[in-house]
Amino acid sequence: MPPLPFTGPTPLSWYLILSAILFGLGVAGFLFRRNLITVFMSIELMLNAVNLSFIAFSYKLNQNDGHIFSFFVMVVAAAEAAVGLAIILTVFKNRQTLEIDEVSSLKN
Amino acid sequence: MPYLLLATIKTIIVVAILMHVLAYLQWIERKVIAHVQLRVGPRRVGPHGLLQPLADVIKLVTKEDMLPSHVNKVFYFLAPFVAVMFALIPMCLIPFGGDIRVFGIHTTMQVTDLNIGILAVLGLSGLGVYGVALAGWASNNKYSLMGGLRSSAQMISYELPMALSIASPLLILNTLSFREIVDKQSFFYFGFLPNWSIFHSPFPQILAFLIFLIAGFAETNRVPFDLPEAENELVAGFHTEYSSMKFASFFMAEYANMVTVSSVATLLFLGGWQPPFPQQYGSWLIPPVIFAISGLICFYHAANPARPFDRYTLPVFGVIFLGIAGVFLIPAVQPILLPLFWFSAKTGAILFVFIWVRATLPRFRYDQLMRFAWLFLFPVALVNLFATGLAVALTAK
Amino acid sequence: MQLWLIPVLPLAGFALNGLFGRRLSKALINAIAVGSVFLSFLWALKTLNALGAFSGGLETAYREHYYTWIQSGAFRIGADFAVDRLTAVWLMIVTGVGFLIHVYAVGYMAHEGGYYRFFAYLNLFMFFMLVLVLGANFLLLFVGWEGVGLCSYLLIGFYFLEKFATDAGNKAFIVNRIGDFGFALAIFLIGVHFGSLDFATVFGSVKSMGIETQAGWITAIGLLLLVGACGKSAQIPLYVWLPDAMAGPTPVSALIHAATMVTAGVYMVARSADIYLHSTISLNIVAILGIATAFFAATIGLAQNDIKKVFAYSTVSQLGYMFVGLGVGAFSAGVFHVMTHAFFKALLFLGAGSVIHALSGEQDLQKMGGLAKKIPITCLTLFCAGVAIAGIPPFSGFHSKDAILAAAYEHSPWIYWVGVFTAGMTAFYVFRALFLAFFGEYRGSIGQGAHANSPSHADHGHGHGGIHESPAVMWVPLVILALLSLAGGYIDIPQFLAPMFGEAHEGEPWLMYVSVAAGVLGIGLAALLYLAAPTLPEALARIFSVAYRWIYNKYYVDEFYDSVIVRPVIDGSREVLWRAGDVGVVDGAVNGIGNAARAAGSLLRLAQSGYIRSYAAWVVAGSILVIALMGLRGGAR
Amino acid sequence: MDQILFLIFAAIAVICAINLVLQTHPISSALSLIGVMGALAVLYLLLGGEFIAAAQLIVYAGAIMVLFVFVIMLLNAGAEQKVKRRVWTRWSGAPLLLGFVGLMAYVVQVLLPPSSGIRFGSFLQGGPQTIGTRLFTAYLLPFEITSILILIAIIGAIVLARKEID
Repeated sequence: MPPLPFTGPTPLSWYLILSAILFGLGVAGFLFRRNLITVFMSIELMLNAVNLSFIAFSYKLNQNDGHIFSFFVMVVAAAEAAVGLAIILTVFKNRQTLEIDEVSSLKN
Repeated sequence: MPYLLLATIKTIIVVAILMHVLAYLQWIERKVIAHVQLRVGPRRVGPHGLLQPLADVIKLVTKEDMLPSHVNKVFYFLAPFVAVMFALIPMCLIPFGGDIRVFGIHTTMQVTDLNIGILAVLGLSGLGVYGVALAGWASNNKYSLMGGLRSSAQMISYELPMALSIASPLLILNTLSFREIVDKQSFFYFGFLPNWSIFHSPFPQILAFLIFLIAGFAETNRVPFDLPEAENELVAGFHTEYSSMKFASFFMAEYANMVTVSSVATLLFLGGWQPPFPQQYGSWLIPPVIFAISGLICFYHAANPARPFDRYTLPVFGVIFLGIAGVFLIPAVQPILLPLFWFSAKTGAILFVFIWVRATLPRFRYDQLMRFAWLFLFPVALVNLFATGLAVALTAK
Repeated sequence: MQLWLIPVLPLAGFALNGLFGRRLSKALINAIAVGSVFLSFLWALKTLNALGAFSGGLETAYREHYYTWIQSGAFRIGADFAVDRLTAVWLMIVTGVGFLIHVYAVGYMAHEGGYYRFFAYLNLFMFFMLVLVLGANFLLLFVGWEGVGLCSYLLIGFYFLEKFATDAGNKAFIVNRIGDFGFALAIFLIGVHFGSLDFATVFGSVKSMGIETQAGWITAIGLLLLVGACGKSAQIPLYVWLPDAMAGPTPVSALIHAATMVTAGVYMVARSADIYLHSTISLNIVAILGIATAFFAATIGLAQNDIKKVFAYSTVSQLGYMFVGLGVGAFSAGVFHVMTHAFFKALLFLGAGSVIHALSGEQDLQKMGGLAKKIPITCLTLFCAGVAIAGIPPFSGFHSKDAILAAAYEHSPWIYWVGVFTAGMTAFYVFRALFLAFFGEYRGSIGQGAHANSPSHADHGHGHGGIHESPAVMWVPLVILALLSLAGGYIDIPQFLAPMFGEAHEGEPWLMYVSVAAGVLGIGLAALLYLAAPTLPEALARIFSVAYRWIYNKYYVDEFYDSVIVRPVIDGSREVLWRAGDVGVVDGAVNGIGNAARAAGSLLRLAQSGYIRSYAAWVVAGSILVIALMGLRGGAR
Repeated sequence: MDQILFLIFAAIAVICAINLVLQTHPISSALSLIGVMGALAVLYLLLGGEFIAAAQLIVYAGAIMVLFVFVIMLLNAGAEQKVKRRVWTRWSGAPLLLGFVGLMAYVVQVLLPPSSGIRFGSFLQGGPQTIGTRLFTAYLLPFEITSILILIAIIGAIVLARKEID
């Protein structure tokens, strides 16, 4: 009798591909959204995707360094969120907008 | 797959009990507050208003569910669910007793035992804020928004002292699994003094316990920290626009959070289901005695009733209590019932404190609240943590 | 024996004056400067006495090793000092005469700016000069050599506000570079061929080669050393810097450009006597150069009107004499002449300085005259120097010059005859100068305009017009030097140096008579022309106008060098190096790079839309590319 | 069982992520992101990362996202207004994304050496104890540096967000 579908272990590549998909979606969000906060959240999404592959690899290599790395990623993300949101607040205070394309003083 | 089956059964039991607990918690609250304020409280529906919760449920369910036109539909509907969900999920991590053997099946009185249980509870209950925030924001109403903002700020602020106050007993017990936490508090100094965390060597955690309780009050938006629903300034805060079942679910979430916090406090600081003094000193006799006495009291009042109706109701309760007392004397069920009794006794005590405080204390002003969190509670918790860590480090072998 | 104290004392003086002199009082500066030199003089005396230099001792060199300076494989150079009789002579000259000149300078420079600077330089010079003569190997010699060159440059350009002073300094320095270049090459050759620079080792191995060895490279070494000597000791063709060096203060001219530094070349050649003895060719060249220099310098000296210039050319010619002595193999005679010359030439310069001082800066003989009564002591001492240099027996110049000429006659008579003629000219122009200065009636105009060409005394302290005798601090050294130049001839240097250069043998008496006759003749002629018939010189000058103009303009040698060497070099460096090389290549490259960068930037700016998301899009594109490469190329495996 | 759970929560994560990208209103995106994070927490649990799962819930979902929501509510920023995009930008996005993901998948398949799959509970080093031990021994210096970083971030945030008193 053939084994039931979806029994048995999950291939590692599934996790990695999932991480790739999430990362790609994060990139897409970064590129297509024009709201500063959404862009920022897309970055967080990318970080999460990377964390996932960290954890998956650390399972593969049977050592928990990957967990520690992703822990550090989280911490850094927290710091980044604090500062970034403060910056967003300031930008909003000064320009009354969150449109990322209107924050283009860097041009020329 | 026995695991799944077992888990389902346990979940059903827990949910069933929890629902009634929540419903009657509200009845108890009203009664207690009433007595504190020298009133009688609900007594029309059923004897001593014992059916009041049922009536409330019927009222809330049948009430018209009005949907304001200006709200953001999705989140308006989503918010109550989020609130209730994150209030109830932690319940499945809380153990009510030790290992038991029912019909030859060896299991634990707990839906699931994560070895990061307490962290999970912390995280999940932390997510409860979204319900409040979303409700406040989706209601598209400045009072609600204010309520939501306040509650989210308040919850974030009080997360820290709470986490720190949890961390210090964990330093002593060095485990994150509730079961082990309780087991570590199972023995007695000098044979009779329980080594619950609040008495635990090397550094009693009474301070941490108090901080945890205060932070718990804030986390559950209870008086004196119920700014999000401060009637006098914000109408009803984040659930101004909610009615009927949604309103009920917020209510339920609040009480569920209370229960969660109380149980965590019990497990972490008060030794969970461990009796306050050893079996051989007859701790197992306490529950039947209590129930028996209450039963006798019922019969006494039935003999000379204060109200005419009591003549018929109280004997029933007396019989019930005596029956319970009798059940507690059956050795076969003692390992199941005694832990349950102690656990619910301690949790109930803490819940009573909740209600008591609500009945007595006034409400903080918002800036006072924040200042209290950051400038008093946080530093104290930090100092306590340092002291504990120092003590542990010094007494480490 | 602590030889190191001898040079280190002046060095200390230099350090003190140079660092703190600005804040010190003049008295203190004098004490430091003169005192340090005097102490080193005493210490040198004590050392030499202890070594028995004055009691027939010091047959072989006494040396002290302080530390190893350079060590590379077997080739090691130590910081060693050594004293032998040759060094002893120079020690006495340098410290003794140097001390006297320091004392003199105290008076002479009394009213000068940069007082402490002057004495600091002077002490520094003493230090290097002593290192030069004390050094026990060619490298230390070279160190001293360069050091004295530096000090001479600093001191010639002491009035650095005056264009001609700085020019003269540059000229001296650059011309000396040419000589030093040869010297350095010689040192390299020595190092290559002897594997050491130590005098003892080198000369030992040279001696061991036997007299008949005529190895080409020994000649090469000799000639290269000679180039260096020509530079330092102002021999043809490198003598041109010395006359201009008179732009410096007179004590400098006396100390550096008459008594000590310019004789360093002689010292070096005498020191390397063994090398030259193994290469008759270079020895002959030394002799011929010497005599030629002596002759030409003397002829130029005939027609100079600046008193210091006259003495400068006479210095050149006397140096030529010394080289003749060396060249004909009479090293001891050459060294002897160095000593006597140090006495009387220093005296001449100091006297000239005294005259200039008296005339508050006047240097032109045509504007002097009749000073004998005004400044008797100077006059007297100067005439002592005159008879000494003219070779009138029994004065010092007579002995040394006679020894040289005798040796020259044995070597090759024509050198002798030229030498005699030169001696006559020497006597003539020296006494011409003296007569013009001290006799006849005063032609100058003290008070107005006299300061025109007197930078050295532009801010002269005592502005009153009167011509006055110099203070005692100036004339006492004059007197001492006068006594020395009269009696110095009886210090039998050849006898003293016999252990090193062998016995000096007497020539026939008639040679002596001839040279003395030449001297007397010269003096007589001078007396005739400038005392008896003061108008005659102009007539002669008119008759022999061509020759006169040639001589007066120093044979246009400076102009010749200027047009043949200096101009091409300057123009070449300006046109080729600066215009083409610097501006064209270097600047062009730099600016070109800058422009390229800017152009590239303006290109890249097109990509700078200012929209964050477009930047992100670029990043994504790049990462996709990388990942694609990884995948297609099998990645980092 | 493993695969089923993985597929369920992977599906949740992907759907939430797509929602994050498609929603025009920041708060919807924020909630979708929270959904992604929850799903990822479960996946971490499947991978044996108990501590990381809890940290994910507490730090990300419980703190960072609360901050986001808080800021969104504070600024009360509305949805992005639609802008007329150029045609190729409108229609090239999805294909490009698909190409990108497909490429990554291909690369993963190419580069990954074949290995035994992932079973729940067979990775035992994800517990708080082991991670804590590593964190405070091998990774002590990075840990301290990170704490300093956090401190700096806090101060920076305060400085940036304070309202100028004038």
